[in-house]
Amino acid sequence: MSASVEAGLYVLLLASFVGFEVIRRVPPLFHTPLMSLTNAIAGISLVGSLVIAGSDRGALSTALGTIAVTASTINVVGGFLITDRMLKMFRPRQPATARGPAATDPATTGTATRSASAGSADAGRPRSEDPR
Amino acid sequence: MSASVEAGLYVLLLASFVGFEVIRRVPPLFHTPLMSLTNAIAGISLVGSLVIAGSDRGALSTALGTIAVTASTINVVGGFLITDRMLKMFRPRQPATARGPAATDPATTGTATRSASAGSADAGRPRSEDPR
Amino acid sequence: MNDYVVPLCYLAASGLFIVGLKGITQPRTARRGLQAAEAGMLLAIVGTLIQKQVVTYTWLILALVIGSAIGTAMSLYIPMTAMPQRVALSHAFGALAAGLVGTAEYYNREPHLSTFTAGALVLEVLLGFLTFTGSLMAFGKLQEILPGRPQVYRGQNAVNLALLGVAVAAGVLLVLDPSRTLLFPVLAVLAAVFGVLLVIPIGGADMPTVISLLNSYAGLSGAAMGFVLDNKALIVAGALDGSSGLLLSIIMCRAMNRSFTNVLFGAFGQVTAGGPPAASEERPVRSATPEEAAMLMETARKVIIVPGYGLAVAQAQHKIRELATVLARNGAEVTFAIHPVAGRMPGHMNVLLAEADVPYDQIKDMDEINGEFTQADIALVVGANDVTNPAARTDPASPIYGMPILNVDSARTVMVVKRGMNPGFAGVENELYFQDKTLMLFGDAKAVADGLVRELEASVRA
Amino acid sequence: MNDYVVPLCYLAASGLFIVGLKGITQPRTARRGLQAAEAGMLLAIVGTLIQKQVVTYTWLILALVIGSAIGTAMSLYIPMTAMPQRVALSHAFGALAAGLVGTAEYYNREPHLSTFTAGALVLEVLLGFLTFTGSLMAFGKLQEILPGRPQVYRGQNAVNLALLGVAVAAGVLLVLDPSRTLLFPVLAVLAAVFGVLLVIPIGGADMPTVISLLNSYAGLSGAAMGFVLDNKALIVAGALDGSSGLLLSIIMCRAMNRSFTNVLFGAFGQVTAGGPPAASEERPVRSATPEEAAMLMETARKVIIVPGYGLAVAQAQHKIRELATVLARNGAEVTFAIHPVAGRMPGHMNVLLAEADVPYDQIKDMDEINGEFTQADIALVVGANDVTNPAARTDPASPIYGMPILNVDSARTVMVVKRGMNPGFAGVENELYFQDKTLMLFGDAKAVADGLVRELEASVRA
Ligand SMILES: NC(=O)c1ccc[n+]([C@@H]2O[C@H](COP(=O)([O-])OP(=O)(O)OC[C@H]3O[C@@H](n4cnc5c(N)ncnc54)[C@H](OP(=O)(O)O)[C@@H]3O)[C@@H](O)[C@H]2O)c1
Ligand SMILES: NC(=O)c1ccc[n+]([C@@H]2O[C@H](COP(=O)([O-])OP(=O)(O)OC[C@H]3O[C@@H](n4cnc5c(N)ncnc54)[C@H](OP(=O)(O)O)[C@@H]3O)[C@@H](O)[C@H]2O)c1
Repeated sequence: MSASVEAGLYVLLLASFVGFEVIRRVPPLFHTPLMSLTNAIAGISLVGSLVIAGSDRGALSTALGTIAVTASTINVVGGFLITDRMLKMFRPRQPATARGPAATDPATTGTATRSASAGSADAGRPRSEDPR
Repeated sequence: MSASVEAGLYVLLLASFVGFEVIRRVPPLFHTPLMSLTNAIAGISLVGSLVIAGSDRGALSTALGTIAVTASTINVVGGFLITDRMLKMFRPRQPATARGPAATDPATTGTATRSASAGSADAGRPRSEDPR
Repeated sequence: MNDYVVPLCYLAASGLFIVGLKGITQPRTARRGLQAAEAGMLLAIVGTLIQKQVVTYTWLILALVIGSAIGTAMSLYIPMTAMPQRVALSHAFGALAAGLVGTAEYYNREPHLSTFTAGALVLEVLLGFLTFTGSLMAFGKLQEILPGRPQVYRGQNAVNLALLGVAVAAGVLLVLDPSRTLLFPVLAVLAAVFGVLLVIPIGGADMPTVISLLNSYAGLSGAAMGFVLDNKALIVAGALDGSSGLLLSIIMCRAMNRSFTNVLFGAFGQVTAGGPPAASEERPVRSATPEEAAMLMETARKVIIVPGYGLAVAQAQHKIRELATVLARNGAEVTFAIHPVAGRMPGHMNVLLAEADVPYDQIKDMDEINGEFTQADIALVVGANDVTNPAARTDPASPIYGMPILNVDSARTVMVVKRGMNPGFAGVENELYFQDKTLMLFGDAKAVADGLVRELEASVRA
Repeated sequence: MNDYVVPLCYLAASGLFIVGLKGITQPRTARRGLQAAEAGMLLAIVGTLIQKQVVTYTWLILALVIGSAIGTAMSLYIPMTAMPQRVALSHAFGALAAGLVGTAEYYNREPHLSTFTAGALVLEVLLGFLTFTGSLMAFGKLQEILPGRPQVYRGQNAVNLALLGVAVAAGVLLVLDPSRTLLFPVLAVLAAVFGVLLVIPIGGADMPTVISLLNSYAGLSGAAMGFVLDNKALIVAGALDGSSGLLLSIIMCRAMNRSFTNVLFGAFGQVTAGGPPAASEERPVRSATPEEAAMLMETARKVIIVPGYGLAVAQAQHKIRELATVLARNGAEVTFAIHPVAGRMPGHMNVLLAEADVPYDQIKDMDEINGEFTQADIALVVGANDVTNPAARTDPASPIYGMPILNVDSARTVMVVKRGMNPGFAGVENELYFQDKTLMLFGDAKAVADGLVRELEASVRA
């Protein structure tokens, strides 16, 4: 067995272990971003495509390589961007954001947040007290 | 950088990641067996020692190799045996074992087990009922 | 100097990719993880471009620019509800790149291929083209360009297996003697055809599992490319990608109570054997208008909202978030309960709700929330069906028997928002709808939610 | 054929080692994991012995037999209370092997060493001999062959650092020109001397952290050996060993609220600055006889037992288990509460209790049990001290301030079994003993437990 093949097998074995151990700890919350992130990472095949497209080994190689570079670049750029877009959306509980319909009224906003997080503690609050 | 060094660095990087990810999940319960198990595994340096001791490269090599083989073998054999001895001792809750002082009395044994696991449920059981 | 810089770039990239994945295991570190992965990618690309082998940059730059433009456009304008399609498409691109690189490598090195490298190359090309066409088919079905229903015909399994057999045989012959250049196109074309045939018999709704599986194939193909090009970073990335796809498909299988073998090999058959759309005799259900439902909601102290695929179809996430805000302002504790396979992709509902600004600590997984339904005044089911079907618990004859479900039927009142009495993905009827405590709110999820919000706000104001 | 078999043996061994470690993350799979690791080791050894390089077997077999005999004897007859010493000794053996292999390799290959290999070799030898003598010193202190108290003198840090500096300089010169054969013995000897000096100023009780740190050095040395011999399985095992040592020392540091840097570099100084044995004025404590204590225990419904280092010293684990059985038979719910650094080694108390047949689900970690002390009628502290000291919570001036502790002082009654008023490892007084609710049961832990068991059994019989 050639040394490089042997080394490759070690890398494959160990990276698979790492992958399983790490990814099983990703919460369901992030399963969709996980998919797009691994997708972007797998776009590393771009480096293989770059060598083929750029090393001037004839028209066939250049043509195939160029298509491959385009496809991989879409994955890398698109994958990272959309993961970022998604992760930006995930927020912990906090004073209601500016997009909420009642955001201009601080009292209402505060109440909504409090009652949502405090649960039934103040659930019985009579509605007539509502600041609206 | 030689290919084998490069490969070695990958293996080192990935194996360290695996090590951290796996070992951080070992519960405190097993920290001592973990120490003896990793110790036995590290005894794999035995294979390096074996080559040195057995490849007839002069008296110095053979002597140093032989000592190294002895030391590594102690770790491998001792490490696995003591890990096994320890792991055998860890038992989940179950009908009291034969070593208990009251093991010959099945009624007592059963009661002890039940009250220990059922907690305060039957804690108020009057002592006069005790089968002894 | 490049002798050191280039390999170290790749090594660092590999480490950063892992750090990136570790980051995404926690909300707090997720974005930092993403940045680490991005830095890794940048390093890898720079490392490649400074290599001596790379001599002409014209085509490279062109391809990089076009790819970046398409990638940017795709990710900025795609609606979150279309994520499943996007994932399928990106697997297609990734697999295409692997297949093409394999093809180019074969023709460049064909007489000098060692047996092992030839093997890796054949695997790369086989999985690459198979995943390419398979993912395109999945994309087509999800985007509804292609008919979503499974296309089944007699002898399908035999034909597919025979085709795969021929492709594998061609591959083996190529490995034994890589100079059989004629066999290479045969291999590539057969792989592509097999990818199409593999996905044809599978219903649109079963796509997520297939996509995840194709994801792991794409990863494997990338790892094989790493062996062919002797690039360890590719092997690492391929292994990470592959294990992610495999794990997610295992998770989906578990949550649907289907065996892993069933997905690995069952995909050859009619997986969606969900039976004919249950030609049920007309049975009475209680239905209600948004006005009636809003009256009940006004007095509720604890409401659990159960979103499902219908929420995505109706793009109702923003309206539902509004509803939750109104309910909370009204004094109710509102929680979202997410089943692991609600929607059409793992984590699908989470992204939609996050998009609508629902804080993630208001969202609970099945295991966390299932005990709480007994205390809920209202379980509001929005476009979810199978994941609430009590038959999974009680009826051994049901195709979803044994699948863990959300215990919505333990709530005091169950409200179900859906357009009609159509079954969900599994094609089975839902006993839940016929229970006394269940109120059906018929209509498009967005419209119904909108009605509920209006009614609640009106009554509060009154 | 060996070209394939030998590398595949090593590869499989690496995988099996990881599977083994994964096994030990759960009680259910722990022993299966161990078997996997054993199988891996067997494969690796067989793979090595069939290599062409290995030509003479006489010495090999002799060494294997002697090593196996010693290893077997050591592991069968060593008492569980002596585990810390055993671990120290085995690190010494492992490091010695690494150092010797490095030495042999150096003299065999000296003129042809590449810079990188020379670097790995120097690292291997440096860490190997350093860890060898350091671990032997730790063993000596723990086994009380050597004085346990820290040996400190003025300028110690400067001397140690200078010595390390010279050793490192010799190493660097060797890397630059491996043919400077005279420097090699200098390197080896200085490393060994430094290992001794490193451990001299550290108190016996601080050994566990040092041992874990030496463990990670030994792992690193093994990984370096892997680079020298170009054997990837050695790198894998070294990395696993190294990360285990590092993680355990991090865990210990956290549980003692000491920074990681403090251990990494603080070991050069007087770590056990725990102050003079607190020449306290005589303050009154309430003490009780086993008879009185047993009377209180009879009516207790919930007893939490907190074992500490004193339990190990007294070898009282069996008697304490007997006490727990009697209490349980008496109607009490008995739980054991274990602090992460109770005893002198991570997991030390768990092994002792397991040896005494205490089921592991009756044993709880600090985080799990800390909320339960408020409901406990009796907290029985057996030979534990620092891990129960409320000063860690309240007194910013205390050397253990900030260390998380077991909340024994929340229990209705606290009983403390110890021989006198001596402080524990940290050398600080424990306010707990002067509280009104605390009863001191003075005496050796085993004797006191025995007394308690007798009294309880007598009163039950009466
Ligand atoms: N998430 C995954 O990863 C994954 C993977 C593989 C398979 N699956 C499968 O997908 C299913 C997911 O379950 P689910 O409960 O989320 O969905 P479901 O069982 O497919 O039910 C969706 C329901 O939404 C309703 N609906 C559709 N469009 C709507 C609209 N515009 N407004 C209101 N309601 C609408 C439909 O009823 P009407 O037509 O009557 O409105 C349908 O009953 C499971 O069977 C699961 O096994 C999921
Ligand atoms: N576990 C680890 O990994 C680790 C690592 C590094 C450091 N440490 C340190 O070790 C300490 C462990 O705390 P700990 O509470 O377990 O022990 P400790 O604080 O050292 O106290 C042990 C107590 O046991 C008593 N004792 C000794 N022999 C006894 C006997 N034969 N019978 C009855 N009592 C006896 C001693 O008091 P008398 O002399 O009055 O009897 C002493 O107060 C912590 O400070 C921790 O930081 C632990």
